[in-house]
Amino acid sequence: MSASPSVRPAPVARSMTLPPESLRLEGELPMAGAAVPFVEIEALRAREFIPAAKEALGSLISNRSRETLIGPVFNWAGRNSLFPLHWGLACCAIEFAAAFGARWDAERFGVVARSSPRQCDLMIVNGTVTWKVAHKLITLYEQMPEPKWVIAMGNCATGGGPFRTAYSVVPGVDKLVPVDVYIAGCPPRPEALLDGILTLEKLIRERKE
Amino acid sequence: MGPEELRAALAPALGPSLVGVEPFEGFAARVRFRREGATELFRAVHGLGNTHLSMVAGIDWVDHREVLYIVWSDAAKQYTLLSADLPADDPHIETASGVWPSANWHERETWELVDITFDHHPDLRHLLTPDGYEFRPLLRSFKIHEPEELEVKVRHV
Amino acid sequence: MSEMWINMGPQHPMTHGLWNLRVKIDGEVIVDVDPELGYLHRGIEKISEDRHYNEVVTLMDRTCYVAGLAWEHLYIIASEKALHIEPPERAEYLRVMCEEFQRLGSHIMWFSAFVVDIGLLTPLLYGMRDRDLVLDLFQSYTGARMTYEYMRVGGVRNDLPPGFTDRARTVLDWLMARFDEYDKLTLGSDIFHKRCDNLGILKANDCIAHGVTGPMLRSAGVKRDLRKDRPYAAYDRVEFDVAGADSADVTGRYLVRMEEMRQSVRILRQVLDWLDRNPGPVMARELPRWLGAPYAPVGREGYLLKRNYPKGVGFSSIEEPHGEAQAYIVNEGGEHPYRVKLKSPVFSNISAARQYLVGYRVADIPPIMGSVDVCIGESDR
Amino acid sequence: MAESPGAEKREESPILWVARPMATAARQFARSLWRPSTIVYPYERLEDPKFREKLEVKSGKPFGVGDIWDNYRGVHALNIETCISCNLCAFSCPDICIEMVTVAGGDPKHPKKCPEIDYGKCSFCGFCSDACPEGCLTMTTRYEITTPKRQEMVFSPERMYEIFRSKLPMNPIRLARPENEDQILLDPPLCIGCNACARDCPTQCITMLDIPKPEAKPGEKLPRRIWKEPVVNDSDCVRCGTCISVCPKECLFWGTRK
Repeated sequence: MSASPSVRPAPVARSMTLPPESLRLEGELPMAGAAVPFVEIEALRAREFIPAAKEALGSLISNRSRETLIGPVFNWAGRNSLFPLHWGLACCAIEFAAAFGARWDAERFGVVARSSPRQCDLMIVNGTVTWKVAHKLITLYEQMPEPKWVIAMGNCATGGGPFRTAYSVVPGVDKLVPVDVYIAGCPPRPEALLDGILTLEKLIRERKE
Repeated sequence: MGPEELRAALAPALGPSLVGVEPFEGFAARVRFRREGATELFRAVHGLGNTHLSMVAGIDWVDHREVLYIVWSDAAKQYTLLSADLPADDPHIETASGVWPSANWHERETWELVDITFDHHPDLRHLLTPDGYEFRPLLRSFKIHEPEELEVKVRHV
Repeated sequence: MSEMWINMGPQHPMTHGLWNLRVKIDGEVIVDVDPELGYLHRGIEKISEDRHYNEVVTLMDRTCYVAGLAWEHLYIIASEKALHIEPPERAEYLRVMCEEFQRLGSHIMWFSAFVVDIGLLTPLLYGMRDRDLVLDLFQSYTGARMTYEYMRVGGVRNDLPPGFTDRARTVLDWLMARFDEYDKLTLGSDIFHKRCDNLGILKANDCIAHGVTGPMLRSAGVKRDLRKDRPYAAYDRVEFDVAGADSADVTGRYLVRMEEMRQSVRILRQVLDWLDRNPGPVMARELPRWLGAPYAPVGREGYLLKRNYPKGVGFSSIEEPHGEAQAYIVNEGGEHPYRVKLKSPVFSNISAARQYLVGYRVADIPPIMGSVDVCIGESDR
Repeated sequence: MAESPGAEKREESPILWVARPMATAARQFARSLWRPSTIVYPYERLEDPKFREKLEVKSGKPFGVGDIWDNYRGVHALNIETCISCNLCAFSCPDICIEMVTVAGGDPKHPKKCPEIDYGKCSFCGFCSDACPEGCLTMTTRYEITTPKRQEMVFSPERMYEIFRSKLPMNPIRLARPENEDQILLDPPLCIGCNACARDCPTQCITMLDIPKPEAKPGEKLPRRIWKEPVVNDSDCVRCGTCISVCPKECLFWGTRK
């Protein structure tokens, strides 16, 4: 239940086997078979996946092209298949659902809602966040693998909205998790949500490692 | 069923704990009672055909608190309002959940928001607020205010 | 076999909102359940005590976000009684029109969510498509898709734009044809009956004892509908039938809701005809100045107390799409309501979860809870 | 109550269980080929009237809101030039998201103040534009406000003025107002003729008129005051209440003249 990172056990040491340098030629792909690197997925924590995958990919191509290629490739893949977490907080969740309905069809952008945080890289906070759900939101956020993004949809998620004076409401989800894109509206139209997703894609395109 | 008939039906069972039955807009009548006769009143009102309990509410009048029960009779198609005044320093009353099971959650909510204790309630826990929340938000002494400035989380990459 | 508790929620596809269903299971069989609410408790009753009567309307939209206009109507009736104000007749008809359109929107939204629970993913798209047409109508006269801020104490904000009623009739014709299509997609297949018949049974006596109202109660054979039993606004001037079923199961609730949508269309056609024939004012003529926007800076506090404005208590009870909703508003003479108590039908319907879930299997929870039509915004407030 | 269409067909082949709904879905699919429901959003926009016109013909169903789109409540547009700094928008805001900030153009003694709106708090209820007596704060149909920075959600008056100048469609809906409106009334014995109300009135509808100085009776002391009294021109008054709030003696109040 506890969401605080300090309570977590220490991360398991990442074990990863790479072929010895002597077996590889510079700029050449390693041979299939014993020389192919493998990653012990179960030993990886979510935030360690990207460096490990990069290292594995980097061992396949030359040092020179690694810098120029991998970042854009990751960004291209990431921004064209943003999987938001499927959960409904409040009013904006209904507009979130409408954006996935027939008229706006958010799946045109490669946006497919998934129910498990392990499969997601985008959390759309669609509604009012109360203190009672705050630590569960942080848990879900931490369960998402890196790289991950957060969209604060609507003014409750942005700044608490009309409920920010209430005793039970978090005045803005950026007090809990880092937010990448804010969308104004109460609730925002589905078009505005799609515009937010396009803005996020622009951000990912310009992302530097 | 008008107020007079209701008084005639309730008075024998309740005796002195029935304070008054008066007409009230939107209701068949408003029955005011003392908390000592709560269970008898609930049984008697239920026996008159008011089988559906719609709502339990608490109001903080600063010097005392008021607990309201709104019941509905399918035969008469009317609501009846039951109300009891409780002292502010010791607000407690017998639970109605033995007579109307639907009172269970309404009383839990009234307990945690207006701080009215329901004796012999089967399951008096926090419902809307988190466990261990010590404030009673719907009391008049609880003021709402602009939230304090909290630290904004930024991404560390 | 040992029993264990599992959490379904707060983030779970079954919940349709933010609540937690703790289920005690023995193998696959449900032994006990304990719903846990409060993840969306926004303190609406408390914030309302710090706002003007008209400003509370903005909160009512967000209380139940699939039936905002119905909750505005609930609040406005109660506060008008507390403030001793009579709305004009045209405003009453407009409110009935709003509430019935809202019932259509809410039930179609329920249909879209419910069919996903029983594994039909295609009708979700049809439902969302047709709901957008209802929202378009709302947008054309209130100015928003979901949070309308349309009703005011003493009337409504504005009259209908020209050509609205004709457009609304076109949408109603379109929707009536779609309802038959929905039935073909669900009832037309035996899979639906095998999945939903005799599931989640809650008999009439249990319904009444546990305060369950709305389509759940009507599907158990009790034809209680506050629009008929205790008419408010203009409901005593329109003709309609109360939908009902006897099976008290998931299929029964489906049938009741589909029939209610057809009855809503019937009411709406009468109301639209009336609105065409009877132009008139939509705001009460005699209204205390502080109730109309804008508000004066001085006099926000204590202005009314100085003028001895009459005190009062307002109570309203309406048949919201989910069931019997109630508001109890105390006016102590100030400009803010002294106490706003809201009763949500979903709150009572969830509280009886033990009665209709125990004994079924874990895989039956999504269809049963889907048939309850959960809206957490109004149950947590 | 409609009898369920599947009730009498329980004993049929399981293939029909799947085939019958599929037939309905196939009809929908076929219709969607030439009458699609989807709007290709960044390229097609519902607020574009030409597109809506085309859509009605193309989709063959009551699509969209027809010719009524301007009612949508989106981002505010502010005409700084006609703003009279009456504060009514800030006072009518239920979410308290409007702050009056100083803009250029006022005289140094009475700086001009215009609304600044925080869209992280605004709930787009339209109370402010209903309250605006000059019609200078209106809501446009623009709904896209997306930004990676929280500070950019706060719209300054200048930014809303830019939106105003971009000629977006404005929300034409006006609040149906009650007929009786209270007026500003004066409690004459309390007034000291200090001119504060006339000085701060945003519409300049208060004029200070001379009143005769009474003769002092023997033994009676006349109050120390300027012998002027405010007179409010009701037709120009926007009922903003600024005069009441600046009055040092609380001699102005709301009321109805009999």
